[in-house]
Amino acid sequence: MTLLSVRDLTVSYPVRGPLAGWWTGQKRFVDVVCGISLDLAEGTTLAIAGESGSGKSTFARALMGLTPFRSGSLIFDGKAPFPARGRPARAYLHQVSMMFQDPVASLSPRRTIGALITEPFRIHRPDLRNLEAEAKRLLVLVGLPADFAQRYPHQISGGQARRVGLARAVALNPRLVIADEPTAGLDVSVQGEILNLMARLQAEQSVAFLMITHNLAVVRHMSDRTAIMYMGRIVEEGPTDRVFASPAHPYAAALIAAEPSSLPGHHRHSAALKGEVSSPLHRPDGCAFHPRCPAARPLCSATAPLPQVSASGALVSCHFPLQRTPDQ
Amino acid sequence: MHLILPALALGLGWVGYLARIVRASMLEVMAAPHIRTARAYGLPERRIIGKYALRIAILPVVTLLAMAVGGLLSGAVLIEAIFARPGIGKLIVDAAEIRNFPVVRGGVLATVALFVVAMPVADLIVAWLDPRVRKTL
Amino acid sequence: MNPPVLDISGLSIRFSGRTDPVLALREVGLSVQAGEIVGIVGESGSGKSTLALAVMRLLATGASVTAGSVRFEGKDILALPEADMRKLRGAGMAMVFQDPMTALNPVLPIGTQMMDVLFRDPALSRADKRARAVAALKRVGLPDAEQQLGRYLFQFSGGMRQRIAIAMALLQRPRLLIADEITTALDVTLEAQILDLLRDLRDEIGCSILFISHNLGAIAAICDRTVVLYAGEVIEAGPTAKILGAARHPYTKALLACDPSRIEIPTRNLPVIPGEVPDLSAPPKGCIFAARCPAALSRCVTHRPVKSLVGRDHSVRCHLIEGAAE
Amino acid sequence: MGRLGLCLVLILLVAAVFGPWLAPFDPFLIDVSAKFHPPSFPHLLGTDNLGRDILSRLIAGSWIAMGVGMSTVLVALVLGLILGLIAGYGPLWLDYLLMLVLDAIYAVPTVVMGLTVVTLLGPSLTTLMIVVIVILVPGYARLARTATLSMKSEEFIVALESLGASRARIILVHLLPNIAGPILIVASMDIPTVIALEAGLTYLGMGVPPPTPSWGRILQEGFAQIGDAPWIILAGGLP
Repeated sequence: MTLLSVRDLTVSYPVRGPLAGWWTGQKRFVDVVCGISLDLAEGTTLAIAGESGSGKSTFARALMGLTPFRSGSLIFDGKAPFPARGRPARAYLHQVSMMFQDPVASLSPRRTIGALITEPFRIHRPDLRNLEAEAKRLLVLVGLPADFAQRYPHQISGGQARRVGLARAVALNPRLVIADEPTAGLDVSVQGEILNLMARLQAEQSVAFLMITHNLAVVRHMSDRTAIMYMGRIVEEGPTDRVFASPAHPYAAALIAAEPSSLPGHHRHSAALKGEVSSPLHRPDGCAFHPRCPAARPLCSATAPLPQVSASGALVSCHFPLQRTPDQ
Repeated sequence: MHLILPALALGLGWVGYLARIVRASMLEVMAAPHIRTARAYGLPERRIIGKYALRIAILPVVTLLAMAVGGLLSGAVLIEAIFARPGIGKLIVDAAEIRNFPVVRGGVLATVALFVVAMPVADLIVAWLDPRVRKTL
Repeated sequence: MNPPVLDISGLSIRFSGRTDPVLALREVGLSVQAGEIVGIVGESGSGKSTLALAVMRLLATGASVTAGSVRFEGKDILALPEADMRKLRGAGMAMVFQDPMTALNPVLPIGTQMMDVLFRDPALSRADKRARAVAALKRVGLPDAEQQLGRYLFQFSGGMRQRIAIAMALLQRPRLLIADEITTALDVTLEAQILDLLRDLRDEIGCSILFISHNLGAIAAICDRTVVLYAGEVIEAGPTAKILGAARHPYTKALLACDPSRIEIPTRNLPVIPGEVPDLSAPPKGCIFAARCPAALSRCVTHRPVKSLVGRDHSVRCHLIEGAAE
Repeated sequence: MGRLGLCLVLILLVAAVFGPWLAPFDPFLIDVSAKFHPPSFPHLLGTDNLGRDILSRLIAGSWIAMGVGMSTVLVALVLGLILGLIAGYGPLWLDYLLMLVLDAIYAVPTVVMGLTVVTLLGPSLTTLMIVVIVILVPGYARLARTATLSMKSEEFIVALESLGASRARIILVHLLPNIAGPILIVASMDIPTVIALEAGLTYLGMGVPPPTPSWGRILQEGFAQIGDAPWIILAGGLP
């Protein structure tokens, strides 16, 4: 069953102040996320990967109502939680929560871990009295010792802060957790611990995850579906195994080919992608990827491609999607 | 010549205050990673302090100085009374004592106008020093 | 054979502050030959950055070298007067930091900062310095280098910023380049470009590179030799192919097993190394990894293993290896 | 530096609390025969034109100084913090409105403000305190607003918004403890300034009416006799 359904979501940021905008006559706003549509089924994981600055984090923030979106719609569990203006309905934030990129910075520095992980109850369940027991339950759930409730955020390590962030995100048994780079900056062992924990919570409580990451190995292991973003648009979206086995969009293919591996003898194909990422201020006409695309043709610089179903069953926005050749 | 003593009396109080602020923000800037980078290129300490750190450390002081213009005018009243200088502050106080309200209004308007001009000037100086602020103008 | 560009031996560093003194590095030894790229891999907190800063002699106050030596082209730089050390920085050895957004000055144009790096050369005119800066920016692949000189850091994207930082480090053609986690914040395509760039620059300038990273994939891509650091100690060092292909130390093996990019079949139960990194204010008496080691013997807890050679240029600090060698 | 300041404040505090027991004479006792006594025993700091003991008057004045200093700073601090937090975290229009009003207050010279309030309410200790509070609040509010603005985009505040926390909860439970520290330090450093301000305003005739022994009044009275009895003004300026 579809839990979250996003249609044509667009987020714009001001790039200069009103004074400078008027003075130079240049446009003041730039589309960081432009027209994203996707669906997320209950209890599954969708990973969004792509270059740095492609609007992944902005998209995540827009879903939480932290950044207003200019246009588009969002349906969660059959309802539209966002009013015409302002913050989303409380009931929505009760069922959707977020894990932040910087785990220590996302915790109030002067509150104890115990107070921090029970914060969701204080906000949504003021009737709840036994917060200490809840704190204990959550700490055990994410594998931290119970005496951590008395500590302060600066007294714990990055990996432990991730666990605290996860504990807080799942405190209210949400149906959807948006995880922004949940393993950035972690060592492989700690990264594994966090990911295993997320997988276990999904299995036990049927939480859906929308995971943003640029670690493709994590995507490959953890997600049911994968979306690849380039300059604010999803260029390819489909079942993870198919997207990895035969990417149809040239950017997705370049990204997957560039995945590093520590296995000796592994050669990655970084030569495929040359040139600079264009600035969203000067978005190329037609397909945004055409200046860097090895397979660009005249049509690509003229018209923007519409999403179509590729040979592998993924949705791809490309005029000339790659075909999987036997020798590859 | 006769202005030196009142000016000193008025200004000295601010020296310690500003020194404390500059010191605090200088300490903060000198601990920043980009100062470490400048050192990693062997730049002379004098240039690091004068060119790389001061430009950032001075920013809060500019705003503060603009706000001080108002404070200085108020403080001036006291100093003017003690040193018997016929300044705008003394003018206002004397006028108020004899209920000469048009003069009070005029004096207040003049000082407020000075303050009102000082703030945007400070904002412009900050924008000139800090390119990141320029962007939001 | 020429003396190594960088030769560190028995280096121990202690942090003292308000809390108990922390023994951040203990008897660390490594060497970098001319034109070689040496990788340092380890978890966060293993002392990688401390090691880099010690080489530059830029350790924060409170950190002190308690033993050992750092030799740069034969000179003991820990004994060098500060003025001579300053001359070495930038020209002899240069460092690129992890986050260029905070590591470069936010309120000065990048051109000014680059030209300032060349302050030492009185023979260079302003126009010469400008030309050198433009050439360096072009070399790292920044388009319209001429126009970029007047722009500020915040006007560039993450990948461009990192390239500017590299261009700056290469202005004086240093003999040693220290790169501290420079690809961590970048996505894989940008990372691949930066790694290619580093390799090309090494071939072109002939400088040695000390490449610090916790990303095993990046290490595999460019390093000739690799040093594995765990909790402030070198536990294994050798040619990269050997370290990644035939690791001998249990920690290195466990670390490689955890790398999700090595696991072909997708799984939601990834391997982990159980236990915690030891408290470095009171490091264990025996092997530093003993508490988490699946194959620990009783003497691992009581006696510190010595470094033993297990192949050409491949050394391991482990009791199990000593036993095998006997 | 800071420790020295703390010692001075402590001395003042002791003088203020134990004043009646410490003072060698009654600060109100007029003894015309002993007027203009230079500093000597038993009048350690001399006497004034009415023969009152200056040391005793100073000690008695310290109660007013401390009372006015601490209580006004405290009230101004609370008001300033609340206004600054609201301006910094509230809606943009409210920020503009509050800052406009506060800047306007700030722009009016202290003395004129004092004059206005005194004319409205008549000179008294209460009037003096109100004047000082009105003068202090804009400064604290601006500090609190700046700190709030820089903290507003911190990840932990964004995280709280993502949990659906209300504005009031974020301001009171999470922002306040984080911004209060530096402002408290500024406020505690302001106590001596406020005491000086009280002295200054009283000196200009806008503060505590005679014969109450406030420091400003001692200064003012001493100023009249600076030629005959310079010790009065020196002693008055001592604190």
